[in-house]
Amino acid sequence: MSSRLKTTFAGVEFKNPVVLASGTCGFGRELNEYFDIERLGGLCSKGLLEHPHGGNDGIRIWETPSGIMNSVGLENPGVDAFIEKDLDWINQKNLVNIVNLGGHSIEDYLKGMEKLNQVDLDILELNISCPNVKSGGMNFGTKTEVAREIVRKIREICRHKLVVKLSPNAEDIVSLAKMCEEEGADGVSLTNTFLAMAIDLQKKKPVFNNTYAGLSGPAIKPIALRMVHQVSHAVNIPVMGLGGITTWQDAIEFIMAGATVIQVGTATFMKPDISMDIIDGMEKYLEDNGYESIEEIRGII
Amino acid sequence: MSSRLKTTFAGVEFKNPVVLASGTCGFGRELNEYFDIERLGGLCSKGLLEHPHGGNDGIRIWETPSGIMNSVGLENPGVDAFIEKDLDWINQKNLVNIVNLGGHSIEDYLKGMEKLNQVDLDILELNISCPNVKSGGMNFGTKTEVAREIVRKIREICRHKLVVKLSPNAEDIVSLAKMCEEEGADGVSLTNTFLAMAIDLQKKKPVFNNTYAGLSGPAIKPIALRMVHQVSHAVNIPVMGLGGITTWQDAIEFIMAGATVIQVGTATFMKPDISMDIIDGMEKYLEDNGYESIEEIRGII
Amino acid sequence: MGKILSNQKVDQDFFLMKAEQDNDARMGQFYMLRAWDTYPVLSRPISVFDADEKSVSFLYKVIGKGTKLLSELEAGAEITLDGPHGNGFPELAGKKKIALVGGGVGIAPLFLAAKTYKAADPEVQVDVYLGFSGEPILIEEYKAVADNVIVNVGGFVTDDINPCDYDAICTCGPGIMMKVLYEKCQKVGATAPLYVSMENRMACGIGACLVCTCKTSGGNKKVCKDGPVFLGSEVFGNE
Amino acid sequence: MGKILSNQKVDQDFFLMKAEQDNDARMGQFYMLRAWDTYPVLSRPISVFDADEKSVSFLYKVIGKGTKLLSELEAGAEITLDGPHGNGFPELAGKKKIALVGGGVGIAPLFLAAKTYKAADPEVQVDVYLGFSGEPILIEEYKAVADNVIVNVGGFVTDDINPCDYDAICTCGPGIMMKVLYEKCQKVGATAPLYVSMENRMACGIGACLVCTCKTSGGNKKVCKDGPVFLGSEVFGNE
Ligand SMILES: Cc1cc2nc3c(=O)[nH]c(=O)nc-3n(C[C@H](O)[C@H](O)[C@H](O)COP(=O)(O)OP(=O)(O)OC[C@H]3O[C@@H](n4cnc5c(N)ncnc54)[C@H](O)[C@@H]3O)c2cc1C
Ligand SMILES: Cc1cc2nc3c(=O)[nH]c(=O)nc-3n(C[C@H](O)[C@H](O)[C@H](O)COP(=O)(O)OP(=O)(O)OC[C@H]3O[C@@H](n4cnc5c(N)ncnc54)[C@H](O)[C@@H]3O)c2cc1C
Ligand SMILES: Cc1cc2nc3c(=O)[nH]c(=O)nc-3n(C[C@H](O)[C@H](O)[C@H](O)COP(=O)(O)O)c2cc1C
Ligand SMILES: Cc1cc2nc3c(=O)[nH]c(=O)nc-3n(C[C@H](O)[C@H](O)[C@H](O)COP(=O)(O)O)c2cc1C
Ligand code: FES
Ligand code: FES
Repeated sequence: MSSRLKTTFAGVEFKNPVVLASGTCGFGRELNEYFDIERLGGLCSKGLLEHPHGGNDGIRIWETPSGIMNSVGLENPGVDAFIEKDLDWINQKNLVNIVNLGGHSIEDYLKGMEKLNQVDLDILELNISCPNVKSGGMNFGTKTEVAREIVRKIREICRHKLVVKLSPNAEDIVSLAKMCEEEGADGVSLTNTFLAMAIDLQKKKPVFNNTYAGLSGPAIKPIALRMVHQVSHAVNIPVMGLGGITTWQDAIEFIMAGATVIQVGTATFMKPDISMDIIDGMEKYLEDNGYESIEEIRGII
Repeated sequence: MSSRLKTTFAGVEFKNPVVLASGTCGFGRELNEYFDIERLGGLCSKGLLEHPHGGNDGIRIWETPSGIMNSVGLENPGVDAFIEKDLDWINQKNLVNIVNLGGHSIEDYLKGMEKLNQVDLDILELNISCPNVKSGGMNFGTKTEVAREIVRKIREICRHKLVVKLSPNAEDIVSLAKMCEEEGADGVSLTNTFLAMAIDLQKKKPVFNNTYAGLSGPAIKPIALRMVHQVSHAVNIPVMGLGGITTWQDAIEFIMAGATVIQVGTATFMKPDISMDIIDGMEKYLEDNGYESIEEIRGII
Repeated sequence: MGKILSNQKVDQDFFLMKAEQDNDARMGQFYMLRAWDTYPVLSRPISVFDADEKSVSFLYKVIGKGTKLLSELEAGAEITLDGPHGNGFPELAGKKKIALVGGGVGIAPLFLAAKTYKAADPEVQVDVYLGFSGEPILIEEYKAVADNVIVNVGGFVTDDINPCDYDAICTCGPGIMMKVLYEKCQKVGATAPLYVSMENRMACGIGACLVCTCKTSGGNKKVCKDGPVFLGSEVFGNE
Repeated sequence: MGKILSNQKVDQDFFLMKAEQDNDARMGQFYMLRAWDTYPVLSRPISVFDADEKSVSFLYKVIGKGTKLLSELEAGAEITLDGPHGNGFPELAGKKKIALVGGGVGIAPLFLAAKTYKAADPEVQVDVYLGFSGEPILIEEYKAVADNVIVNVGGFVTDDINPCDYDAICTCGPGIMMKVLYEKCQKVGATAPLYVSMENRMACGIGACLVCTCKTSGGNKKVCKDGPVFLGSEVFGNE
């Protein structure tokens, strides 16, 4: 592998701009049995809450045309257990360790943050965009001024690089991103899943206990790409782009639209090591087109 | 065909709740060669502007996973030519004649409306949600208070039943729908297409001259269904639901979620008479499940 | 990737597929199968019906898009076989009488289970209970690997078994059937442990996404990784 | 729906498919082809290569998902053939020398065109110019239906023709090729009308959606309904 894919995001060095998205790769251990996760640029942990949480009841996954809907509801072992069992293992790996933090209330977020302030990690991804929890999550991330409060409070205490993960269900994702910039975030990532609905015709009931759930996968890519383009052109902090990225072509499109780093989520379910194909494809694309660095195509559209 | 599918929408009788969506069926003539369009509940005309308009340059259609993006840009013959050439023909047909009106400015909308006030039609669908025009269109339909102005002005003069077609790109589609109700609209229809982006990797350019275009088709169905569910539960005026409806199952889901009438758009491109399959399937579903009327399942979720 | 050796309709909507595959698959494990590119999005979890060193076979029922696509594959076609995954059925060394109870396509993993239990200990008695709503299938095949095969068509296979006759019971089938069996075991005071094979919907199949979570008395478990086989008491014990 | 009679690889990425179909298709018309359910969304417009009362055939190049799926169909499979659509090439009665100029897969509609012009008037001279970037294909077939077949490989087929030699010219191929030919006709002062067959992207294929619009000197035209064949001057005349 050449150095063509080397990327700097808010001062953090990525050997390549390909990151596994939160919630689709656990804490990396399972996928490490399919491929050496050190080949990745980075990995986002499953969304953590201060306390362990059992997640949602009922069906958690549903297939839609070129997409999936999930309603995991932030099942997670809690920050303490993560620190104890997984953090060192990931930190020892040569890749950017991004830790995704959620919350059911402002206090939740702050307490989780305080604990994570005590340890080493590379980037804190603040998830104010999870549509699958009744309180907290996305509710903090749809209105710019509501979101401002939490971003400000977290920024005040967060000693790590801070990336805010935005919801495509936000009223105005551009204003949300600008707010994050104003409040001192080091970057933003987008998009999380789209709030969507599925009905079980047999049962005449919503498929999901929460009625709504989050849509991801290739179906949403064209909308996510548009949002990444809008946001990248509106802020000066770097953007992690995601939403339906499945091929190296998708990844290059997000980079051309302005993303500095891209994340791969749902596609990992199609092929556990699909991120390796994406990295190889991007490298080859740059080589075939005579680019020395991925910088040369970033944001060219 | 029994009377199970008979539906009343804002006082207008539909023999069945299946309507062809604006822009995907012209003014009905071409499809009438595939099937008797009188079997439809209704038909929405291609979006009209006061004046004829040539529409957008460049590529107008692009395929995405389970969706399509279009950028027709309201190419249309103008209200006068429509009245002269097509209106009588449609009015003579035994189906609900819905005329879709767009505009590049408030004056445009009002002048088009004045002309349409002079003629007979069943429902006026006010399109404040077209993402493919640089001025007007969706720009009127994303912020509730901006949209209020145009809805109020049109309502003041419109002597027809008025349905406002909402954009999924709206900041808050529920508040938008409530505003329409407050302003005296007889119903709302949703959703129009989702603002999205496609990049041509070979050319390193956006596919569409306008950079962004509108996404429709099965890909968006789960999101559109969620919005229809939210809106139907928030307003007392009836809702026309659309977005990716391809099968009778999809149609029944939208009805269960609260839609009174459903519209079929992109699916017609898969099979010109797919709306007939949808009608037959809905009828059979009601029969097999012992429902005397589609009313019995409307909004049950 | 493996090559399909055969893919035959057994009856109605049931198909039996055999694919070339180096494997050490055990009874009760499953593979994530995929014979398409990106549409549909998810791979399909299917249990191991039978396996030897060079091949693995699957008994599956055509339900929707994915299994429909599987059923259209012909011998020679390539298929992605990701697995084997999961814990599989336990070894049950020392048990003398084992019952295997399957409903519908849930009979699939019981074939290799019967074979394995008999191979491990020729003295063990393995009885297989098969419940069908429609035509029964593969009865002769199951007879060849079990001591007794009890078939129920159109009724409740759980009515046919006396749990107290056995030292261990394994079951796979509709959730409701497995639950009824668990309750029957409780009611009659059976001492035999009941092992249930769960069929939660899956995305990754390897323990990375938490969509297949099963709430058990021992906390949340991943069906794909910690399961699919659990003790009935863990799953149905505190409902 | 029609049944596929044959579907053979011609060379490289080119396939020739013949399907059972009652039809009255004319030269230059096209069908919307579909051999899948909902994915991909759109049907594919493909020109009529040849036709008789009971069948129609297509010459197509594998480009992306849709044509890939077409290429995998075997004889006996069902395909949806929606058409024929469009105006087709004009009759050209009275013209004595006709040139048909094709580039790449744009050669497809010229086969039936050559046959039809010869059948309508055995006296007419039909010359076919075929331009290829890779290996030329079907040359013998074209020779069987035309008076002269001029083949260009790797160069510009538009260099080979003298427009002044003809009474009418029909062309189909990449937009840029057709434009160059139009400009050459203008430059050399050819009096022959030039008919160009456009390949705009389509959704409905029947004139209902306006996504295939071609801006012409006579206003907006629907390629699927008013075309695909236009006068070169209408399309390229006022650019
Ligand atoms: C561990 C395990 C082992 C299984 N073993 C077998 C087997 O040996 N033979 C067999 O026929 N079936 C088995 N199943 C069920 C099988 O996975 C589903 O029938 C199949 O996925 C349906 O896919 P589809 O595309 O035909 O249906 P669709 O309804 O189109 O599937 C849509 C989505 O729902 C999921 N899904 C639908 N039904 C089920 C179900 N019953 N269980 C889990 N997911 C479902 C699909 O995987 C897919 O993600 C097993 C399931 C699990 C979890
Ligand atoms: C009137 C007409 C006649 C045609 N006749 C032939 C023919 O005889 N033989 C042949 O090989 N090709 C012909 N084409 C081009 C053919 O339609 C495309 O090559 C084909 O649709 C590509 O589909 P795909 O799925 O392989 O490619 P993809 O790139 O996956 O297609 C994606 C979308 O773009 C459209 N598209 C891609 N390329 C073209 C193109 N060049 N023209 C129009 N739409 C395109 C597809 O229809 C589809 O909607 C014709 C096109 C038109 C409009
Ligand atoms: C099963 C599943 C679980 C997810 N869990 C989280 C999570 O815990 N935190 C988070 O920020 N995003 C979570 N996401 C969202 C993804 O990280 C990603 O933003 C989204 O799926 C869009 O990208 P994709 O289309 O590539 O999957 C989850 C997505 C899926 C499918
Ligand atoms: C080619 C095309 C043209 C359209 N033109 C219009 C239009 O003129 N006015 C309008 O209100 N909506 C227009 N729409 C939007 C559709 O009416 C519909 O709202 C949208 O496509 C979502 O429904 P679907 O997924 O069933 O297609 C158009 C859609 C397409 C695909
Ligand atoms: S399917 Fe992903 S954890 Fe089990
Ligand atoms: S493709 Fe719809 S009008 Fe031509």
